[in-house]
Amino acid sequence: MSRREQDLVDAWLRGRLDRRGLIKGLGALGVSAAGANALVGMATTRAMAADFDWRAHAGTSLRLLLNQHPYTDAMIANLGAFRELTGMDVTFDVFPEDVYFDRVTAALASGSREYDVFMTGAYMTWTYGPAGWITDLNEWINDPAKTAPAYAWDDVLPGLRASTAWNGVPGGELGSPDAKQWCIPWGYELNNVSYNRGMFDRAGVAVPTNMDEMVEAAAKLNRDIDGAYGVGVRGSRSWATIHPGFLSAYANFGQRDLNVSADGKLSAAMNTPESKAFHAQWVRMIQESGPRDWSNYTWYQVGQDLGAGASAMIFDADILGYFMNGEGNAMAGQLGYAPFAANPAASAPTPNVWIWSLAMSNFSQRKDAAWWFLQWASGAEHGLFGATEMDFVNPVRQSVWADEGFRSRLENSYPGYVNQHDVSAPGAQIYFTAQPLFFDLTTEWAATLQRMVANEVPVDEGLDQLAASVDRQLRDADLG
Amino acid sequence: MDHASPLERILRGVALTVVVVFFMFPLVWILLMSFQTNETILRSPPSLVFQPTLDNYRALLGGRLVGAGSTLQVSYVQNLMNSVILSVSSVSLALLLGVPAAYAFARFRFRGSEDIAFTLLSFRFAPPLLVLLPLALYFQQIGLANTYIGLIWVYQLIVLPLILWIVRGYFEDISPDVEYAYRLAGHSWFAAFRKIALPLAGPGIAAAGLLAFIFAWNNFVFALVLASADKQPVTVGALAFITASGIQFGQIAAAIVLSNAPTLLLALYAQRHLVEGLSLGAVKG
Amino acid sequence: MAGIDLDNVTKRFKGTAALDGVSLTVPEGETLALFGPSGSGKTVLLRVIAGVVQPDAGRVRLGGRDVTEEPPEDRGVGMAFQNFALFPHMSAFDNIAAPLTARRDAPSVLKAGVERVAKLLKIDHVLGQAPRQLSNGQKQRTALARAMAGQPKVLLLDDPLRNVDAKLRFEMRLELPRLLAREGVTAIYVTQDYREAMALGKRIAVLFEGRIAQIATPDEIYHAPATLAIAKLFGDPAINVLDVTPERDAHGPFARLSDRRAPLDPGLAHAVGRACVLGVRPEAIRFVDAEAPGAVPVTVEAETPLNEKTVTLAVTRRGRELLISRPAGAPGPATGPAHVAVDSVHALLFDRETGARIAPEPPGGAIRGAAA
Amino acid sequence: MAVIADTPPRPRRFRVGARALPYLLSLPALLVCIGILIPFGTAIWYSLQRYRLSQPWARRMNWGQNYVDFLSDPAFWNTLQVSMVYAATAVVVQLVLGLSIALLLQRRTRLNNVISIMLLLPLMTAPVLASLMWTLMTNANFGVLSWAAGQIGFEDMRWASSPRTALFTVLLVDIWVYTPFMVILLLAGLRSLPSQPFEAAALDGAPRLFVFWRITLPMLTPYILTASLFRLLDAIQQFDIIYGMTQGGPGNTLMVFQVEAYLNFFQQTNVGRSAALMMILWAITYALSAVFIKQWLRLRERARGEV
Repeated sequence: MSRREQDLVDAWLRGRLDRRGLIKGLGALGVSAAGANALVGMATTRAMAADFDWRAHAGTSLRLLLNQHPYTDAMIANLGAFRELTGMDVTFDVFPEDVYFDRVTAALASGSREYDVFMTGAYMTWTYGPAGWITDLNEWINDPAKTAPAYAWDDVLPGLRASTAWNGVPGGELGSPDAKQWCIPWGYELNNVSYNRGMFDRAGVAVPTNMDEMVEAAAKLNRDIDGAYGVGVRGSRSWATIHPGFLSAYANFGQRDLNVSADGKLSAAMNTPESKAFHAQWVRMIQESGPRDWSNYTWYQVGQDLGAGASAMIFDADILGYFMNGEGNAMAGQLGYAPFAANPAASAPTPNVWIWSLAMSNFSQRKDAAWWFLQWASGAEHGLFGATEMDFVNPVRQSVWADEGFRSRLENSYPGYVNQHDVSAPGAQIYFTAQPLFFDLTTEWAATLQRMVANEVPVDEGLDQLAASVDRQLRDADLG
Repeated sequence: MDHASPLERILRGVALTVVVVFFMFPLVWILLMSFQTNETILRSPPSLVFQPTLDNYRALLGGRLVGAGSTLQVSYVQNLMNSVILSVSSVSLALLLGVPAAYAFARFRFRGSEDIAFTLLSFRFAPPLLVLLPLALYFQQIGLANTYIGLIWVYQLIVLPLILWIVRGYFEDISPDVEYAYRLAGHSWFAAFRKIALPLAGPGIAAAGLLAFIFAWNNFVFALVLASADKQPVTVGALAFITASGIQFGQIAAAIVLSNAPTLLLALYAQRHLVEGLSLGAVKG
Repeated sequence: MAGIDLDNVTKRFKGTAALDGVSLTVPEGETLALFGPSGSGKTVLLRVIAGVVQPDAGRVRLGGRDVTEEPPEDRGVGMAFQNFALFPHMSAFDNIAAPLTARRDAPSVLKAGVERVAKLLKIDHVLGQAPRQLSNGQKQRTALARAMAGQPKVLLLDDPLRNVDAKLRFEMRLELPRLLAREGVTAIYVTQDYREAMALGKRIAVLFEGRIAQIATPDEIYHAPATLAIAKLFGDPAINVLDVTPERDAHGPFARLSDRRAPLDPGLAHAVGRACVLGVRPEAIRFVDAEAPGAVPVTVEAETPLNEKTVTLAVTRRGRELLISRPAGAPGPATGPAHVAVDSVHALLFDRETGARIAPEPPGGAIRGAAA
Repeated sequence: MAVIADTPPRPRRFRVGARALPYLLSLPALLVCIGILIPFGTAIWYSLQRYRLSQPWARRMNWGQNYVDFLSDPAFWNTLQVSMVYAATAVVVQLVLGLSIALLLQRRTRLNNVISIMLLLPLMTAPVLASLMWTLMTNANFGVLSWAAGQIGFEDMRWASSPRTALFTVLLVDIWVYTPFMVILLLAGLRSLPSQPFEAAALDGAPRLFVFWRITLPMLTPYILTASLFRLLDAIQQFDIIYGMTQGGPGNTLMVFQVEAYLNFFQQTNVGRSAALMMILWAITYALSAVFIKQWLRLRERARGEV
């Protein structure tokens, strides 16, 4: 490394230069991009290795179970740096999301020692944690001997840290003092509006700011824009239909999925008058201006339609809108983003968050080594690499969000995205009640929605039936 | 029927045309789709005029699909290889185990023979998930999870009863005297089995093997529950990446064509054996 | 030393005895005809000897060696199956060569061996053909050739002529004894045709319901059948059977035939009063004048020329049918009333209940065979 | 003939070997399948437990409680009903179609043979791939069938995504895949019927409907029964097509046994309920398969008798 290169890299390490600037600078010195990355990697390695024994588990081999996702791509692209830093080896199985969680269940339910670390969402830990399949990570986080000083756990957005911690009591508050840290947040999604700017302009529709406006705008777009429907939301018979836009809006009206009584008993809360009114509005919106195949819609279809110009807007994960604005999509560069508070009376959006996280298998034979990997994968360095070089949005660390390079890149190519995030982030959290029947109840909820949309059951009646069934299941499981 | 009226002949012709169109159209349409880009696929109304492209196949065989939000690394070639490995080995194993057993059931009336044969046949009709779900747990514990050996074993559940019952029927059709004649000529039991019974039942064994191969190739649920990414066959692979790519319909079509091609070619090549095997397997035994 | 020796062989299928204590000895080099109606156990007996059916009890000895527990391939037995049982996927040559390949003979030895029997059986011109290309006669000869090719000590022939046409059957019937003699094998020849049995066997074993009813020379069996049933099976036209109860008068025992007294052998005093069956061969009845002694009046109903003889159907006054045979060309009566004389003195007499023969009395007074 | 005293029984080497042989030959196959009985036993055991992976502390034997709960569980009755309706409709439609097509193809002409071979192709398609093919063809945006439905006035045809047409759509795929199976079996049956009764009827000038109802159908009945039972056994266990197309939705429209058991196990991790569901399906299929095998053995005896 030449003297000037060394200076540049050191400047970056001291935080005076962002990574993009660094690589540009190196480029000016005649270092190729790949070479520059290698240089940065080496420099980082030196720097990180300075105050922590990263090589404590050199020679150990870890196995990961991963979902097919941009986060995974970003991580795999940067794995070389981890190998170099720690001298450990990492292998992995990647599955598409449709079968991913079935795989995780199969592996963990049987106590398989095959995997050390796997991807998960917070909801899943409500099953995995009580089942004894995953490890409480507080043990490592709070152990200075095992955690690098630079790791800065507090740098992770507090809401996300809280949402991934649960004390295991059904109905227990997330992030309570006695909570166990079941997983480490890795990347997350806020549910807001992503829309097609061209279509909105053509139809003369303003970006909706509450549910009434959304229903109206969607209907108008549905009428006026040829070949596209008004609004894309998920509809498959799965928990995934409930948790994005639907629950975000629902929570915005102050509604809950379950009531928790003082003595810890759970009961259904979705058959209140407010809830019924909201459901009716939601169902009508889908019937009027949703996708025709709505009941098969997962986030893939929702995103696909937006990217292909088949829908005018979506009320779903912000990162889905982010990806659809990228190359390879017919509507690339034409999408806009806006925060969305469904309740006209609400002061701010309340997006329900989905947090892709990393968890450690309780059956791992190499837990310390696995923690070394978790630290690295959820560390600031990798987060910044993913956010700036790859599509690792949304990053979970405040320091990354503070990174000017990252912000300006977003602002330039994804108009409104940063604002959308900043406005809604304070209200972002998990609005579900943590309890082990999460999947039973949300799946049934989705099935009920499907029946309402198909006019098989009136909204009121459907919700009453749902609530009765939920109560019965809670009682059967000794929770209600 | 030789004196069919012109009206009747026309009606028959129309009926047959409808039948052929209904059963052939999906295959033809998907084949056409696999040579189109997304752009031509997404046209409405659908059109038969397009510039054929091999890009979909190239992408599949090259292993990179560019889709929304992520570049999907697909190991479709690996999936195809897995299908080949699983189908060929499980049918070979089933033949190795099933043909001697079929011979025993056909030739000897031994104590419990009908009960054993019934038990083996009833496996054919047991709901697969009944055993697969507990098996998924056991396999993890005994280290058979995500191994070819474990899958090949489970595949025996469908291929073995099939082979057993078809081949048994063929053995029963061979006169035992022919084998006795060979043994009386001074040949051992095993020589008679190898030189007489096996060659004479050859067509039946071929039919059963072909049919078993197709069932194994087309199986979905076993691999869905038991196989990981690197062992899964095309049936699971194709379903998995339809949603993951979600976008490249031409590539999905190409994947369907690629995974269907072996069984369809086999069916065309060996249709007589297959028809006989099917009829025997279900009707005659 | 006996070629084949069966000792008390029993075989049951689902409780019914196919073979019930069969004992049988065939001296070396002899051809024994095994005769019996279908279902009498002939084929099972052959299979027990061949080793493809295991007896439930009893021993099988071949050439003095107990082979009861030996598998078929070790017994050195040649067998020709009734349905030929040729190997359909092999040429006639390979079929015949099967016993020789089992010994791993050198190709030249093998070829010579096959050609020898093929020539003997006159099928040397079809050796290259597959069984389905052969005529029935050729198939039969191929099966025979295969059984003989290994020059076995024991040859078992399971009704080999059953599925071939009449001409060929006749030819083979002439040819086979010569062939068997030439090979010098001990043979058992199963047949359902009494003439075949008489033509081929030095002795005939008659099997009834899984038991040996009689073993004797053809002549003995014809003239002194152990039982009525055997008597009925041998002879064409079949033997005439008449229910009688011998009586006695001054001249000795007699049987009453249509009011006439038909004298019986004087030694049959002990049969007097017993319910008997008189068996009279058609050639033992003659047409006579009405005045001849013992003449029985009958009505001639029909007449059939049968090669070397003419057979007449006559009915007695009591309505009993009689078949009468006379050499072709000998004069006979026209349809209508006539008289016949029965050579009752030399006729066969059986116990009506047991079917055992009473007359002629066997030497020593005991009845041979296992009819009792 | 003197009776020779039987030698005392001694070990019979050959007979022992011959007795053991069939067992030796069939044992490996049996053992390989017996392995399957172990998880089967486990499934029974699970089905008698209250067993959720997410609540390991609550796991205990509850004996028949899972089964008793089904009685008052509308979801179970829905599953049972959907499975039965699905299986019965599939079999009836396939039988009628299959028989009609088999009759059309009865004569051995070159054209008929070519068509029979073409009919093999759907049957050789993996059901899950077939469901993918139909999913593509019924896509609301570009599917050729959606377009065609629009052309003939069904503008709003939503195929598998509407509860009104979902059953129809998956049945369509089932019919597409499995009708050829019926055709081939019934064709084999038709062509093996003796010709005399038909010739006699033709001589008598019997009307063709009469011939069909009074001669063809009765003689074909064993084949029809066998083929229908076989299909019924498969159809009541349908998984691939439904899982591939809708995963049991929309709503609970297509929630059949195996799909529900799969979701119970993997999504809700309710192992006890999943196992109990599968046991009930197993009981149904076992009863059906006993009938089937008996029928099939009779047919086999008949086929053999005619040889």
